[in-house]
Amino acid sequence: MEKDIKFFTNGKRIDGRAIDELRNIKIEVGVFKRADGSSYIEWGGNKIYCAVYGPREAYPRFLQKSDRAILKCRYNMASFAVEERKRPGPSRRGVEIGKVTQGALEPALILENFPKCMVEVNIEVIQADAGTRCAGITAASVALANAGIPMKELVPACAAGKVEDKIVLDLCKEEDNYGQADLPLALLPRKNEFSLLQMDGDLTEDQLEEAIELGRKGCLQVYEIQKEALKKKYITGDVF
Amino acid sequence: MEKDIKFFTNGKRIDGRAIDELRNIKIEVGVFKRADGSSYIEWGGNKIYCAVYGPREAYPRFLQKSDRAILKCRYNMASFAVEERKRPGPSRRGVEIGKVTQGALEPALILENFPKCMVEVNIEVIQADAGTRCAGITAASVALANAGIPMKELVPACAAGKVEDKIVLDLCKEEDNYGQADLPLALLPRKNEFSLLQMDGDLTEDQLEEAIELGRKGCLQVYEIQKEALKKKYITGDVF
Amino acid sequence: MEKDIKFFTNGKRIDGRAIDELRNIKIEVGVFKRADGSSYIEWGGNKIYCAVYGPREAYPRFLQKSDRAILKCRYNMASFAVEERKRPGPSRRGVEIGKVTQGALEPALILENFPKCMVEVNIEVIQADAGTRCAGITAASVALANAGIPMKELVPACAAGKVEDKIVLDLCKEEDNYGQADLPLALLPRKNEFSLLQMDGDLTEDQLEEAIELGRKGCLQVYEIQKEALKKKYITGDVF
Amino acid sequence: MSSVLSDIKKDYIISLLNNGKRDDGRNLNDMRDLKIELGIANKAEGSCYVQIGDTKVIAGVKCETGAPFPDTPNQGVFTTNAELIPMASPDFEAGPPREDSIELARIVDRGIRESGAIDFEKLVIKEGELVRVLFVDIHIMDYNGNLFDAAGIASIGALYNTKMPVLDEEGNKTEELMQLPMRKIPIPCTYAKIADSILYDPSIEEESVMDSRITVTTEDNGRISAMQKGDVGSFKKEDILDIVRRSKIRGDEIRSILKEKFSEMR
Amino acid sequence: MSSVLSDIKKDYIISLLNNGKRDDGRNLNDMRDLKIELGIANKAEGSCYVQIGDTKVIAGVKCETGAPFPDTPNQGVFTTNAELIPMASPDFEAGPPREDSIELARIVDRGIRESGAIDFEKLVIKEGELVRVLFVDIHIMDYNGNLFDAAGIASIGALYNTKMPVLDEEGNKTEELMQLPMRKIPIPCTYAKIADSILYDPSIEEESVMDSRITVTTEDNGRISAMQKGDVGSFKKEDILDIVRRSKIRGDEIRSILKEKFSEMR
Amino acid sequence: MSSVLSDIKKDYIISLLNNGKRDDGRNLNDMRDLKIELGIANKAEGSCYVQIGDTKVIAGVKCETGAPFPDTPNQGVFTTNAELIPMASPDFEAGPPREDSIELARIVDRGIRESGAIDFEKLVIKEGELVRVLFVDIHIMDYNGNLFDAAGIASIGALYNTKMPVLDEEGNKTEELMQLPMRKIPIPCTYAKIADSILYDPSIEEESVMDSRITVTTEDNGRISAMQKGDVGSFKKEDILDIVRRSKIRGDEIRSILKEKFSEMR
Repeated sequence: MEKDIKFFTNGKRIDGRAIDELRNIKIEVGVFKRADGSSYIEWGGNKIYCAVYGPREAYPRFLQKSDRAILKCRYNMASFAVEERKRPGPSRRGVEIGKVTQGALEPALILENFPKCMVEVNIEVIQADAGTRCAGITAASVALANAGIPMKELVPACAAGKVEDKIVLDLCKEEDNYGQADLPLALLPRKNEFSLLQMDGDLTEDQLEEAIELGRKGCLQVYEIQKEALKKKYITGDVF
Repeated sequence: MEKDIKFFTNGKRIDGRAIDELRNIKIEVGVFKRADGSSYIEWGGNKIYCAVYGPREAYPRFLQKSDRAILKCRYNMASFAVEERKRPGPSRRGVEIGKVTQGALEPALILENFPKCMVEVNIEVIQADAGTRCAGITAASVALANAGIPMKELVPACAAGKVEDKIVLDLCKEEDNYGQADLPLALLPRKNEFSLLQMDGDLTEDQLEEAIELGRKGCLQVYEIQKEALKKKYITGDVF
Repeated sequence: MEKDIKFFTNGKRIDGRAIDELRNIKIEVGVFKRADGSSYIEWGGNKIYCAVYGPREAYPRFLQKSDRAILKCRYNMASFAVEERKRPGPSRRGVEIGKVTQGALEPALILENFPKCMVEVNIEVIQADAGTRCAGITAASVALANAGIPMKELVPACAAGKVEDKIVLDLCKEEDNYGQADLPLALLPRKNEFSLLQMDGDLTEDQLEEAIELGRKGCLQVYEIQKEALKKKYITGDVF
Repeated sequence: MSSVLSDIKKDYIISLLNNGKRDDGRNLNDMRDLKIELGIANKAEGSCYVQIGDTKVIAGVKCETGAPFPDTPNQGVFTTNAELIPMASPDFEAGPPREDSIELARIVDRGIRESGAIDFEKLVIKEGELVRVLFVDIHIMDYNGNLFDAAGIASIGALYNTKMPVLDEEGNKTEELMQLPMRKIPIPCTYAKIADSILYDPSIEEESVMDSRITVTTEDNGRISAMQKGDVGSFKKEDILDIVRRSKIRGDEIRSILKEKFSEMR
Repeated sequence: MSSVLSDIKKDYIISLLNNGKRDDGRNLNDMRDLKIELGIANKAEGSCYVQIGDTKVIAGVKCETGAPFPDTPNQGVFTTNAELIPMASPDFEAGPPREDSIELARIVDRGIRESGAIDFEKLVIKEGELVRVLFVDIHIMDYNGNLFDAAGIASIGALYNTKMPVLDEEGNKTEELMQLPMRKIPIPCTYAKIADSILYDPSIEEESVMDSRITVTTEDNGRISAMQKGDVGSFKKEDILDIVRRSKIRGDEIRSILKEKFSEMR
Repeated sequence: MSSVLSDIKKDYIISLLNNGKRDDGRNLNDMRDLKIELGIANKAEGSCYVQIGDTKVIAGVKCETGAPFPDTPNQGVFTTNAELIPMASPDFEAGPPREDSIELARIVDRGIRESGAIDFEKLVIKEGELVRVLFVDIHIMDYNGNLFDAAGIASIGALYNTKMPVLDEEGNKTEELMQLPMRKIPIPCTYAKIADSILYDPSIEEESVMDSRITVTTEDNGRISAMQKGDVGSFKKEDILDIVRRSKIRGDEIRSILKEKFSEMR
């Protein structure tokens, strides 16, 4: 799907960034009243809200687990979040992203305290601009903390990718659409393991290794922004 | 949406009626065997059946209320009830009319006697000709009486509207489609309050007052027809 | 829907068969590991798998019967089983065939031993070539035996039909599409009664009688093939 | 119903049947009162109300134009839909069409389609491009047994009742009206089997205890155009042939009633 | 909520109301803080964020082109959709649009459509063939009462905020942008009835115990363009007329705020 | 399964793994028996049956023609659908596609689409107007673990097996048949992580206790075209790279088997 695009000019990317530079990220904590926890993230041109409910009794009942709470993640995109109107309601893409989001967040949570309960994460994309799943996971982890769900650590997420055979951090829209590979990652920073890893495109083994390492560093930067946002909210010491 | 239509000729409306005159209304009570109560109404060109089931155990269970029965109203239009074939099955319009119908009828019912139960009202439009929601509510109230559901009073319904800047009673099809405003009303005759009130169009405050008053008088006429139909069925004195 | 087709040449049918001759039938028993019973049938150009689960607790619960197991039959056609791609998922045709399949099989089963349970029959058509419902019933009956569901007898099925005013056995695709009548039958061989009987087309009373009789004989041939397949599986004596 | 109650009811019905009697006083081959009214819904191109005892059904026909199916470019399109709406029975819930309504619609559809009742080739406006599209929608209003016959009779009645605009070559409506190109009047007759008795036009009580059911659709000329065994249970060959014979006689009677209605209409 | 708790809560709210007071300190006719932001989603052709107290709503407009409806060949197409997404409340489950969201969307839709707020004839590109197709999608983000007003204001705000490409005669996009042909600013005002009190802009607690609800949509010129009584309960004529009078005044106030926003935008 | 039983089973499997062993006697990097059959459904344009141990999958390809997507006027259309039909497992209920079948279909789809296995530009008949539309439908027949690999291999097999009519410039079918313009053979390899062990081709028992899962899709030239971590759990970087290395070797082996099948076919 490569297009005739000039991705690099004087070592700078199409939007002026260096290859290992994140887009601007802004996180707000506790933006909703009704939800038990919530957050808002602006990441480049992405605008995403997240609301967390729970723990409360799992419904329908057959979903209940006797030894822990279940985690439900719902990812939804507003019909007007993209250029071509998206039909409202669940999409196959949204279902898959909800599933990998759950897989990325759950290893960091302590759900054993709440048998037969569920924790619900709702991610709502109002404006989409490449990298919504990583931004959503990042925001959701903060909203889970805001909801007081016990956790081992925050989960930052960030993509690496390949453009014109160069490994770059945090793909922008053009790089995502016309680049050679996309590798969204979520990191458990203390455990130093990846709880989200997807890849589409074409990478050699060496490129993959380079991309994972670059992505890991990106995640660690995102982690600092997450902690900063929570600190600002609670005006307290280092919580996580 | 006003069209080049001559709505009045010598003070008479397009179908020959005076401005405060109802179309012909005929109500039959107890037309079905299976239902606990039923009715059939012809109102102008409208032909509508209504069947009532209940009180019986509410299903699904989470709908049950511990202190009263719930009222479920279903409004459905046959695919062949209108000029352009309607796709069979529930429509957004039908869902909304079911909801306002429930809101119009419930204040007249005594549902406290039947905790955990439901009363179901099914309205089926076989031929539609403007004013089906008012005709449906009128028929449903009679069918509820026929089913023996305890009630404070019957609920008659009737629309007023504005055509060529005149306030008229009980809009016909052309008046509904090309008139300036439509105001369907349902009346609780003893309480003298309105349990259905919707309006679309363009009215001044004075016109609104005039229309509500005309509609109220229409409802009272419909009320007499309802009582007559029930009397005819039971050949008894004034039940309501 | 008759087309300009020459159905008979020197007394032979379009695919070389005699009028009372079945297509080739091959049945395999126990083809799946996960299912409690399973089978695979090739019947002419039909390729059909069948898997049986149960008896196990009936779900959802309101389906449970206090005095017996229920039988659920699901007939599904792969999107690529026919010339024109079929949309994946349930179709109205599939729902009806599931229903008549259940009606054909249930009289031969002894379900009274398993109150509140269900037995599930799943029929999957991978390649369709006229007569899938008879082939499906035939395979399902064998899979039920393989699952150890108690039964009074096996249920063979076979269609008769009318082509160029002749009664023939086991219609092939062209005969089915452009013939004059199709009469799928399922037989309870010991009881000598029909548990599946459908007909579309145009038959006189005499032709019907002839077709039923021919179909009955076809069913008896299919019955032998069923028994043979089970014997081969179990290398034992005459089970049924 | 609990199975105990059901057993008692079944025993009672069987003991009556053993004496050739039915709960409502009918003989085994009797039909309940049949009432047919044509043209009861004037926004439909054709409509028919059928009442068999307390079972009440309305069928309506709508005509549109559209593309033919690719494999039948020289035929009109015909669709039958049945709604078991909750008004007809406390057991019919609202929702997507269930097994029973799908079976009902498909049996009525085939009874009409396969009998050649409609000359589909006369519904073509421009071969391969534009044809008439017919919708028959069946509403069950009051369900008290034997839907198949009520729905089948209502549908064929509504089709014969249909008047639609004559179209010009471009498919535009003209002022003139025409009837559908109907050729035959297929009539379905449904029989229930309870223990060893076979009875015509089962009531809802009889249906609730029947072992099996069979519907036979016959045409003007005594030919059989469709059959469908329903429910669980099985039939002997002799029973099937006997039912077919009875259906032919009964079909002729109902056809006469319909024909009279059709001639009144014109 | 259990009915006992609900009764206690209702008694408390009523006792306050009897003294002309509300739980959150407002008078009966007070609105919670209103915040409006235009253009918050730049992939939408128009968007608007509205906050009434803690109720937060976002509306977005997307513009496409397509065929007009056959019965209105000289008008653009307009569709309103509301999603009560589970993020907004623990009571909203994911799934097909429920009764409440359908009612919400239909009321907002009619409030805009029937008021003539949009000049639909100016949305025609080629009469009978190609018109603008407008979608208004409403997302409820945080549900704390009075959705109707928040959704209605957000929708009209998003429509006035809309900039879409000018199209040439063939319907192809040009570089130039244009606004929607808007004519009016209809504003919905919602009142709850609790016992004998009528109060404006109900909170979620007030909604949970209210007897009935009414929404009145007024226009620039003090005319009434839509009304909808919701829920169970009933209203006296005098109450209705009083509510209408209050809605006109309040509507003008909110319109002024919106007009200022619109002029800032240009 | 109850969590107690599950714990016991997990302990048992882990204790085996600690000794480098598996329940069915395999080593950690062993695959169960692989069986591939091409062309097993002759109404499909292409089909493939794949068996890995007791997991059995059928994939079929249907080819139609239609309009391209507006944003890719010079490419054919490709759709993958997976059905976890109830025949394959007592846990798969009939109904709308669930999370698992959507994930499966999307992973298989991307593994083929993003690898450039198909030359989509060669599927264009008339740019921007008419293109080939390919459907891959995957049927899970017997579910005993490792669906991703079975479905992925079956799909690529069915695509290579596809023979479709050559079309003339108008898109009409000619007598001649052609194969799909295939360029690569992407092969997915799935690994489960249980405690500290990473094992290839998990059985259903292993899946039921695994902590996490990862699928790596490689191509002919040893390049990686897709990866997907599934389920809960997490992976170290070193483990990921080790899995990638193992996948390349294993992918080459399976590709050889497929290539042989493809050459037999011609």
